Parts: sequence; structure tokens; C-alpha cells
Amino acid sequence: MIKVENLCVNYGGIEAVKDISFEVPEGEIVTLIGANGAGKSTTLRTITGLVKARSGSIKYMGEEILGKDTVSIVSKGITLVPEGRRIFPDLTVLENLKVGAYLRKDSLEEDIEWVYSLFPRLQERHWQLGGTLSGGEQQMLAVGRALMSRPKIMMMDEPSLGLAPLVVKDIFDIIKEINKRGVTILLIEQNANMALHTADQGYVMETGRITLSGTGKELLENSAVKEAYLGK
Amino acid sequence: MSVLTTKGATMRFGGVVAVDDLNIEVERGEIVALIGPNGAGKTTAFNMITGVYTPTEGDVLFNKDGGKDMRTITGKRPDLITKMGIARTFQNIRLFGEMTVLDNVMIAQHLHIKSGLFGAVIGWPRYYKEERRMKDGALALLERVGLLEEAYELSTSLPYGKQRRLEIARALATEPSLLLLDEPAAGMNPTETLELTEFVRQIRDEFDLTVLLIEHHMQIVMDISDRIYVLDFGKTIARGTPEEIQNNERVIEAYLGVADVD
Amino acid sequence: MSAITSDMLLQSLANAITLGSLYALVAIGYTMVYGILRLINFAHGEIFMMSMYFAFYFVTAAMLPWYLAFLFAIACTGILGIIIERAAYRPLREAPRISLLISSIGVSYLLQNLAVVLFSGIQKQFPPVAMFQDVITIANVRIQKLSIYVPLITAVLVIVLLYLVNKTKIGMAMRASSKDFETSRLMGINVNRVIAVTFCIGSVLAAVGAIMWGLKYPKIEPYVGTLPGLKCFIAAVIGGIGNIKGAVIGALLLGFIEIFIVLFFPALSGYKDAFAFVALIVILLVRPSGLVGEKIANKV
Amino acid sequence: MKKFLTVFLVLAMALALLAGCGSTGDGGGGGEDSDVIRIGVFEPLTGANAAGGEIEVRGIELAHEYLGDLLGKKVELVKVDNKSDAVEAATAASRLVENEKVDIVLGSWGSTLSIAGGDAFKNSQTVAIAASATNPNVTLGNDYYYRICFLDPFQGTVLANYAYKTMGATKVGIIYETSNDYAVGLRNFFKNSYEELGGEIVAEAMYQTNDQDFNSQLMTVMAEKPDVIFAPGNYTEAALIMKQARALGYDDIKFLGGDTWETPPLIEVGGEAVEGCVITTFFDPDAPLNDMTTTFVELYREKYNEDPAAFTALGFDVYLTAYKAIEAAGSTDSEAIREALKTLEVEGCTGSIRFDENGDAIKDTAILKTVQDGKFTFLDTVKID
Amino acid sequence: MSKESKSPYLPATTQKHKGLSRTLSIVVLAAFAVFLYMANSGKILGSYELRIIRLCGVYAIAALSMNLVNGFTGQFSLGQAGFMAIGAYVTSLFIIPTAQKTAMYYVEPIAPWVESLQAPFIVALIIGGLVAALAAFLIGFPVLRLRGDYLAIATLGFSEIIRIFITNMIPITNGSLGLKNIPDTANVWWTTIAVAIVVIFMLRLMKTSYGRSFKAIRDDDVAAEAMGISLFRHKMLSFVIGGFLAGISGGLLASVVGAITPIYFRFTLAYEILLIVVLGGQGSITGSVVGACILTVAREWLRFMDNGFSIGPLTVPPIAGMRMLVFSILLMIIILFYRRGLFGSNEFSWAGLLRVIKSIPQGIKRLFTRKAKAEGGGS
Repeated sequence: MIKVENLCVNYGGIEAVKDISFEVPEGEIVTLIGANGAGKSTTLRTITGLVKARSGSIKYMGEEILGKDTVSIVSKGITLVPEGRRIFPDLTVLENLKVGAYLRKDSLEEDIEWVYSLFPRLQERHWQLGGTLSGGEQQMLAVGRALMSRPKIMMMDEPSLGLAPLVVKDIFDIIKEINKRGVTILLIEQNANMALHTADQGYVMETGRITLSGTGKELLENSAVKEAYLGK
Repeated sequence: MSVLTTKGATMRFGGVVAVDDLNIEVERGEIVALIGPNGAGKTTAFNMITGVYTPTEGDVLFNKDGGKDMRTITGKRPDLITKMGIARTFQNIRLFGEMTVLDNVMIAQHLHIKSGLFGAVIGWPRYYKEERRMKDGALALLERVGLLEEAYELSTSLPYGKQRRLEIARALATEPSLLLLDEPAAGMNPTETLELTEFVRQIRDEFDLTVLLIEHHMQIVMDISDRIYVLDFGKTIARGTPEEIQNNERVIEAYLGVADVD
Repeated sequence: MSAITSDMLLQSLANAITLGSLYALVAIGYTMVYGILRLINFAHGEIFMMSMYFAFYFVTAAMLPWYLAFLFAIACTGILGIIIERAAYRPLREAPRISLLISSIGVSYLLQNLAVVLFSGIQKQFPPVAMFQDVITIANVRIQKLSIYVPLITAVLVIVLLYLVNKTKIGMAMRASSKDFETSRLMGINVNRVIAVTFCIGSVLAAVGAIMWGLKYPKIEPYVGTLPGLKCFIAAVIGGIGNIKGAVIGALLLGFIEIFIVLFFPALSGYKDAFAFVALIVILLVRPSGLVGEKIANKV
Repeated sequence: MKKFLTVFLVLAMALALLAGCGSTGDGGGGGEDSDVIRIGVFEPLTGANAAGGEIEVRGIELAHEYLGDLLGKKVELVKVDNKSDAVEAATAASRLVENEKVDIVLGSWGSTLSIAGGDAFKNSQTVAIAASATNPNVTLGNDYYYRICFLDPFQGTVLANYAYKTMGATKVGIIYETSNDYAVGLRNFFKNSYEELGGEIVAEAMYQTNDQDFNSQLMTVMAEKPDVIFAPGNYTEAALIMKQARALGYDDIKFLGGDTWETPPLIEVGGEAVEGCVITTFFDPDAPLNDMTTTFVELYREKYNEDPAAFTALGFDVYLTAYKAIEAAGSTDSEAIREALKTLEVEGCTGSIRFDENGDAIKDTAILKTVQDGKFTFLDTVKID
Repeated sequence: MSKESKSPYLPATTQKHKGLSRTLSIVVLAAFAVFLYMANSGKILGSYELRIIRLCGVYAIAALSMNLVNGFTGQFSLGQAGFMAIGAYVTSLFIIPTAQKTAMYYVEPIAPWVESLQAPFIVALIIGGLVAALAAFLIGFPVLRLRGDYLAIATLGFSEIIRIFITNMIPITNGSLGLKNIPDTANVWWTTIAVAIVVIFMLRLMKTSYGRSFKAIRDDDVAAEAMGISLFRHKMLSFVIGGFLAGISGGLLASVVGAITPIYFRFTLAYEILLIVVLGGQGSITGSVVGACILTVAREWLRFMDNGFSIGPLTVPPIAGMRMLVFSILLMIIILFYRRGLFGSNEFSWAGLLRVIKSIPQGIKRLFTRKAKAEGGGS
């Protein structure tokens, strides 16, 4: 679905992404794992057009999207749940969901119902300002907001960040659930364990390069990964 | 022989309790790690210690040489705390971008300067001496961290790993007795990471330091630390030696992720 | 000095409300632009000035009836706002905020000089409209009809604006963009367009304010916008810049301060403007986010 | 884009430089022996005082067109904008005498600007004649600065006399513009004369240039029940003051003002509210003092299709005075002009003009005018001994 | 330019060029001094040109004062006009002869203590600067806690308050009538030497530990504070020195112009100084000086535009204000497209100049090739 080839990105004066290539097949969950500052976020941000690439190519269903502006990329069915959730604190929960469907003109009822069914907590709190939610609820809202645009592919930047273990588990369950509904998922995570358990396919990023790749299982078994990211 | 003690230090932002009843004690010469998932309040704890935040409740006590006679530094200005002997680095490297590597280090020596501004501008002999000493000191430090060749380059033109090292060199230039390192290994590749572990240990011995560090990189943490505190949601959920922590159920659950999902 | 009679107080009250409402219209424009771009638009006073000239020429040169002329003037000002945003602020979107501030100062300078060339420095009289100029007397207080219309129009516009911002899709986009450009883009919001719309609305409000201003104080010259611009900006900051209700409260407060200081302390009337600035600085120091503004969280 | 812009700018600057050289080259040939006489016009054409400057320049231009050649030479006007700004004024004055090498300077509106330019004229020994700068400091200690208008002390006395003697007012309230040197001065001279005569200033209020709301000032002054309000300042603010007074219901209070009020915008802005206000002035198109007045008014009406303002008349006269002085001197030499000015008597459209040893015009008569039916109407002539 | 000539880590080329650069600088400066000497004695330039040179100096100092606070310390202050006003008034009151002062204050009598003030120009100038510095010190206490645009408007507010006070304190300042007959002491020598001293002071300052601290605060105040730099103390130092320099430039201005009124010191004056700083480059000392010269000269030079002009076939009729319009358009172009100004945060160097000159023909060539490409390709 997404095919990244020889992507190079300079960001903040540093060569953040150095000639990486990877692929996200339709209907799968793919994860990029790696330490802070390895260039994972930059990669996602480049796909959505928030960051300009220096060279390379990003094809979405065969179409080159590198260099296109964010709004037109998003309108093609790509969505990003950004790092730190970045929900709109001054908008209510419901408004946050509606903003997610900003580009759509049709009725939102059905999708709101779906999101509420995935995250019943959001329905309870639909009138609250986004800023008053707890971290986990904000993450749910961020995911729900992303779903409102009816994406074909959802990219997630560290969804487990700062969340209690139980909540993390919930989130990953829901990611799988969403995936079953036909949404392709590209996930980046520091929580390698969780991510690799969930993912069909995984890539390991280190200082701007992809150093390892394989299925989730393969990587979990890999001794280098174990040592570096699982702490053992 | 405690260098740093926090007594029930708590930090609230609005309704959120970022750090709840933090009680840590760092002995002289130790390397202590503060770990925990992102958002657990580790950096907030650093900010309370260095004066960026004033704790909502509780106290931070410090003694440069370690000992019973601890003085409170709660709510003191960051620059004064630095003068007392606590230096830090930042999670998201904060170098002075439009200055050279050498200048970055020399700035950190400004707190030792005794000449006034006009003496400095006019070039009193005393200032000359001070400037010379600052410069020699800075160059020596740069040599020590292996950045001497880049001394006249723009600090932000350095690669990531070197920027981290420069930040440490800059912190050392304030002549601290306690060094706080906020994720020193972030963004480093495995080789650099390995070097870093060794480096931190060396500077501890060489500069007679006590080190408190935040790190995600478990390998480093387990390798380097004498003791570890684990934070989760602002609360201290565990403390102990690396072995103790590695085998602590709560820590495994909270920090290392839910290890076995299926 | 003799005592201040209750008639004088009432009369001053009426004057203060009118002046405050005038300030409010312009102050809201400042606040909206600040809310979304975090930019103090130093050129706002000059947009105000330009709209007075637009109204003037639509009445005198195009010979339109006043209501049409005013409508066209408001429309032209809105377009001017969009043009200024496009030309002077959009190229600096990724630049440090101080660059934007400098650019707005440059635009202000440019518009003044442009007005001198286009309209000459000679003062012009703002075309009077009879229905606003009549005076009515209520309980010994003499009020120009305009003084009744101004608070009403201000109130209506504020309500419309609050509705627009809080209940409509574009309003939602504005509120979203004001917090986070990047995430808003991820939602598919065309942030540039939202900013343009905000500028347009801000300029339209400045135009309405300018026309009311012109009807009350019928003098037009290229520097006519500087002082109202500065005052209304102060009003917006006092109320809490970025907040529509705050701008209204700040503007009314400033109107009251100005009218009543001169009334109670005529000897200090020479220092009148200093009071406005003192109020500004006191507010900045005591409550940096203004009377009703939100708290701005600290860095690190 | 940026490269393109850079090169474009460089080219544009180069072209402009050529154009700039060209235009100064044309005018560079002034001086004693040239075949043109260059008269510098030192006025604010932009900035806060642009309106005043433009009104005066109209008179100067009219006189320039009307009078034609001088001493058999063409007369050229060299206008330099002093931007209503003291620093620019000093530079502009310097430019006029140094670079443009004008033979004589006219202007400026606004005493502050004249004062700022004064040094340059003094140092280069170029005669300058102000049309309307009424502040005593303009000519004080400057042998090369002359002026054809009367001074603020004179005007203040005239107004005080009129208020006390003719109007029978014993209580006067004053509302004046503190940031305007002219208004501050006039208020002072008025106050002194009026209190000397035995009147009482019952209340005073102040405002700043560009203020728009005067309700509080009016109310505090009116609370003391004055017979007359004296309100020296710019015409725009004055019109608003009167307007707001009427709106407040003070329908009977009379307003007194100085010469600056006499401009069409006062009536345009003030409308009915300014009816009946009394001002001092030196010119009235409907009460010709001499043939020159008639000529001037005809010329002006022909060109602009409206009645001239008093300052336009002064602009006309200042050119006329310069013209006559050069004619009498027979040369453009400064000292000769100064010699001529000692004895010169010019019959201008604002009356006859002579100069005292300070360089101030000797005027003992002022015209009082009022506004009637939307027009400035002649009221009285006042002579002070 | 670097202080460390012996350092083995400097690129070799820099060291080689250094001697040459220095010689070149000395030669040019000496030539300039000779030129000024001859000019000052009236041999080359008229008083008009001299006045412009003097104004360049005045504005250069004002711009340096603003650059110190805004460009080097990163504190966006717009209060320069107020400090200049204080400097101008204090200096003037000390140097205007007593008799002339008495005559000038005809609205309200002059306060006796003001009347008796007398001092030589240099002393008066320094007192003016010190009083302005004192004002900066007092203002700094409350406002330096603010940051960014809030600081900008608070300082602008204080500058207006200063002006309003000057307008209303008639026995001291003569109110709106202003002061005149200010002795014309600040000739080309005075102003140029003043600029030279201020430039040397600034260049030295920026190389000292204090200068580095200012820049550190600009680059990252949080990190600076963590390195033991007292933010308040250093911001205050910078602000007070800035106030002092603004006061000096105000005092010089008063002497150059000869007459001052409060109106001149409106906040728009601060805008104009800001534009100089932006043109020269925020954080560039030589940039401010060059910027001041360019702006002052350009404003005069563009005067021909007011009288109508023609460029090729295009004829523009005389319109008052045309020059200021063109001027402000040029400024806008710089603000938008050359955000870092002429020098960025670098200082003038011969090598830099050489590079620029070398790049011009290339730029022109590229311009045409680009044009050709654009015509051909159409993209």
C-alpha cells in the first residue's frame, strides 16, 4: 500500500533519515521500532508531508505522494495519530471527533457510533474538553479522531507513550480490531515487545537507518533486538 | 554521605500530579538511574531538582560534599542551583545553536567569573587571566570528551552523538559535584551507547562526581547504575540495585511492557 | 472644582459605553488574529484607516448610498486583510514569531505611506449619515443615536462571532488551528485558508469599527488608525489577548478609564494616554494572560 | 525566486540611481549667475502636518503661476518634504540650501519644523520666510528667518480683548491641546491678557493631538459655567469639540479659537455645531482688504472651484513677499534681500506686510470671523495698540 | 576575526588571510578618517552631506543599542524611542546656554534647577546616557520578566509613557514647545568617534564572557540558566547598556538636529530603528552600522521620487510621499525575502565581501539561464 524507497530526510540540521526503504502491504500491521531519535517519527511525518524529504520516493497505491501537501495526502485516506496524542485541548470530545472528519461532507453518525463502541469512555465524556481527559482517554480520543476520516491506512506514533500497562494492552487490542476492519496500520513504537507481538511485519531503525527487518515473531526472537530493546 | 535528598517532593500541574511524593537519596560518588515509562515524571523530577519548577510540596536538599549538613535548594533559581554544584543535560539537546563548540563550553564557565562587565570589555589583566583560564579549561574539557578538533565548529553542525557529548562537557564546565543526565544515550547507535557507558563512569571518577541519570536504554541502565529508582505515573514504584529491579514484578509489568500478551 | 453631578456621571457612563464598544470592535480583530497566529498585528490600525478611506470614496466618488458604500467598504477591507495575510504573513509561516511581528510593523509602515500617496495627507471628512447623528434626550442625558447603535452593533457582532467560532465547522477549524497547525493539517484542515478567513473576519470587524468611528469622529487622514490601533490593542491585552469576550471587557474597561479619568481628574487629562499604558503594563505583570485570558503554560 | 529577486533589485537600484542622478543633474545649476531663480518650498507634504503643508503650498504655487518671471529670469519652485518630522526637517532644510542651492526659502507650516530648519538657513545665510509659523522661537535669535503672519502673543491679546470687551465675557473656560506647541503658547498669551483685563479663567482642560473624545473635558469645563470656551488647537479636534458640545446639549456656549481653525474642513467636519464660533484671522475672501485679495480669490476659485483658506492666502503672500524682496534687492544675494526686507512694504492679500528688527511681520490689525450658514463670515476688525 | 590566532584548529586559509584583512581594514579606516577630516573642515562635502553622515552615526548607535537587546540578547524590546528622548532632553538641558533656556520657556517659567544645569558636551552626553540607563534599570525590573511580544509591547508602552511625561512636565522640558538652539557640537568627528567607540565596545563585549552569556540567553534561555547564568542579571545588564547607548544616540541627535520636541520620539521611531537592525542583520554589529548608513542615505537619496521621475519610458508624476512608499516597499522585500538581513548574525569581513562580489556575475548568469529554462520548460 505504501512503498518507501531510498528516503533521505534532513531535520533540524541533522540527517535524521538516511536512505531507508520499506513497504507496508495492504491490510497488515507493520511496525517500526527503535530508540528515541532513531528517525521513526521523522519517517512518519515525511509520509504525511509535514516534513520535506531531501530525496527518495514515497508511493501510496502506486502514486507518488512525496512533495504533496499534507491536506491532499490526508484526503487520500492516510491518517496519522501523532506522537503525544496532540488532541485539541479546547475542543470537546465530540468536536475533536468531528474535526477528525473535517474533510468529509457526509453524515458522521455511523462513524461516531463506531468510535463510541470501540471506546465507550469517550461517549461518557463526549461533552468534556479534550484537555481534561486522562492520558489514556486522550490516546483513545486521538485514535478515534483518526478513524473519523475513514482512513485506508492509519499510522500511529508511539501510541503506548505514557500509558498504564493495562491501557496499553487495550489500545493494542483495539489496533488489531481496527486492522480487522480493513485499515492498514503502520505503527512506530519504543515499546518493542508490545509492538512486535502485534505486528505482522517489523523493521528496526537505528540512527536513521533500517538495520533489521522481518516478521514480528522473527524479530522478537532476534538476539540483537532482545538485547537492545528488551533489556535482557 | 548523601549529596542529594528529596523529601516528599511533589509536583502538580493543575489537576495532574506529575511527580508524587518523590523520596530519593543519592550518595556521594554513586551513579543512580531514574527510570520509568515516558511521562512517568522523570524529567519533571529533574526540573524540580534544578530549580526550573518549584515543587508544590516537599523539599529538595543538597550538600556539595556529601554529609549530614544538607541545605534546602527548594525553589531556588536554576542558575543559583548550578552555582551550588548541580549541573544537567537536557533530554532534547539544548545547545547554543549559533555558537561554536568552544563557546558553548566557555559559557558554562561564566558563573565562575569575577571580573565585571566593564573590566571584561576594557580587558583588565584579571579578566585576561580569567578568560585564558576559561579557555584552557574548555579546551581541556573538549579534549577529554574528544571534541577538540571540532572546537571552532558550529555546535549544531555536530552529529547527534557528539552533540550529546558536548552537552556533557558543557555541564562539566560548571564544575559540578552532582551531574544530572537526561537520556544521554537517546539517538545513539549501539557502539556510541557502549562508549557512553564507559565515558560516564570515567568522568565520574575523574571529576569526582555523583551522577543521577534518566535513561530508557536498559542496557546502559543495568550496566552503569549503582542503584535505580523506578517511577510510574509520578509514583516511585521500586528502588534497588539493578538485579533487584530486573527481577521486580511491578517494574517488569509497568516499564518493560506487558511482556507476554498472548 | 465643583461637584460632579449625577447627570454628568450618567452622561459619562453613556459616553464610556460608546467609546468602549468602538474599541471593542477593533480589539476583537486583534484578538482573533492573535488567537490563531500568535501575532500582534501591528498593521491592524492601518487596516482600520484604509477602510475609512474606502467608505469615504464609495460615498463621495462612487456616489453610492451610505449603506451600500459601507457594505462595499467592509467587503474591500476584508479582501485587503486577505491580501495582507497572503503577501506579508504567509511567507513567514515557518519563520520565528519575531519575524512576523517585524513584518506586521513593515506592513503598517507601508500602508501609511501608501495612503499618503493615494489619498494625500489632507484630512477628509467622513461622510455623515443623518440617521446616526440625531440626538435624543433620556433623563437629562443627551445621546447621539449613534451611541445607541454602536453598543448594539457590537453586541450583535460579538454574538454572531461567538456563534461562528463555537458552533460552526470553520469556527471549529479556527479553534483547532489556533492550538496546533500541524495536527490540524493532519485532520485535513487547510490551515492557510482558515488563517485567511480569520484575517478577513478581523479586518471586517476593523472596518465596521472604523465606520462607526468615522461617524462619531469624522476625520480621516493616513495616520488616523495609529492611535485607535494602539488603544484597541491595549484593550485586547487587558482583556486577555486571544479571547473574544476578554477583548470586549478590556475595551469597555479602557473606555471607562479614559472617560472617567478626565472627568474626575481634569488636571491629569494630559496624561490620559499614559494611564492606558500603565493599565497595560500592570495587567501584563499581574495577570500576563489578561483579565479573562487562559493561562499560558510554562516551557521546558 | 530569491536569486531572481536579488538580481532584479540590483538592476532596479542601478536604474533608479541613473534616474536619480539625472534628476538632480537637471537642477544642479542654481546659484548666482544662473538664469533661473530657485525658490525653496520647505513644507510638510507627508506626515501629521501634511494637510497644513499642502494648503500653504497651494497658495505658493498659485502666486508662482501668477507672478511669472523675476528679474528677467525664470522662477523655479523646489519643493522639499520635511515629513512633519524635526529630524527630517533639519535635513531637508540643509538639502535645500546646500544641494538645491535655492536662493530663498518659504515655509514651513508648523513652528517646530521651522525651528528645526532654522539653523541650516542661518548657517548658510539663506533668507527664509515663514508663512504661518506663529511661535516666537522661530525668528528669535535667527537673523535670516522672517515671517509674514502675526505672532501668538498678538493673537492672544486680540482674542482676550474680544472676549472681555466685545462679548462681555467675564468667565472663560479653556480646552487646549497640550501636545501642540502652538495651542500651548496661544492659551498662555490669551490667559495672561485676559486676566490682565480682569477676566477669570474658571476651568481648564487638556487633550492630546489626535484625541477624538472630548466629552469629559467639555463637562468638567462646563460645570464651572463659563461664558465662553477658548479652545486653541488644530481645526480637526476643534470641530469635534464643538460637535460634541452641541451633542451634550451645550447649545448656547460660544467658542473662541485661533487662526488655525480657518479651514474648510472645520465647517465640513463640524457642520452646524461650529456655527457662531469666533476666530481671529488675517484674511477674508469676502471682505477684500485690497486688490490683491480680489485677485487671489479669483485665481483660487478658478483653479480649485472653492473658497481659499486663510493659510492659502498666507502661502500666496509669502511667495509674493519673497518675489518683491528679490525684485527690490535686484539680486538673489542674501544680504541684499535682507537689506531690502528692512524697508519693504508688500501689499499682500492678507494686508500690508512690513518687518520689524526681529524679522516678524508688523501687524496691528486682525480680522475676526465667525461661522454663519456654513461659511466663514467677516465679523469685525480689531486693532491693538 | 577570531581571537585565537595561535590556535592550531583554525583552518589554515583563515590564518593566511588574516594579516591581509587586517591591513586592508586599517588602510580603509585610515582613508575614511582622512576623508572625514577633510570633510569636516568643509573641503569636500557641504553641510547637507555632513548632516547625513552625522545622522548615520546617530542611527547607527541607536540601532546598536537595539541590536544589543534584541539581536544579541534575544529580548524583543521596542522602548528605544523613550530612552533616546531621555538622552536627548538631558543632554540638551545641559548644553543649551542658560540665557537661551530662559527665553525659550515662555509658557511656564523654567524650573530653577533646570535653568542652572550646565556641562561640557561630552559630560552632558554621558549624563544623558546615564539617566537613560537609570530609566532602563527602573523599567527593567518589572518588564524583563516578560518575554517575546509581551516584552515588546510593555517596553513600547513605557516609551510612550516617557514621552507623555516629557510633554506634560513643562517647567522641566518646555512641553510640546520642545527645545531649540541646542549647540551644534556633535560634528562629524564627534559622531564618528562615538560610533567607533560604541562599535569597538560592542565587538569587545561580544567576545567577553558576558557577551557570550547574552548570546546564550538568546539561543536558549533555559539552557543558559541551567549553566549558571542569571537570566535577570544579564538581561538587565543588556537592557541598561542598551538604554545608555540609546541615550547617547538621543543626545547626539539633539545636537545634530538643534531642536527637539516630544513628538519626534513617538514609538514609530523605534520601528524605524528596528528596521535598521533587521536590514543590517539581527546580531551583527557591523550590520547595524551599515544598515543605518544605507537607510539614512537611501531615504535622502530617494527624495528625487517625490518630484516625479522617469525610468526609461515610464514617467511617474510628482506625488508627495512617493519616496516613502518606495522606501517602505523595499523594506518589506527585505523583511520577507532576506529575513536575516544583509549580514545575518555575522560581521563584515573582506573575505565575505569578496565572495559577494564574485557571486554577482554568477547570479546574473543564473538569472538568465533560469529565465531561458523557464521559457523552455514552462514549469
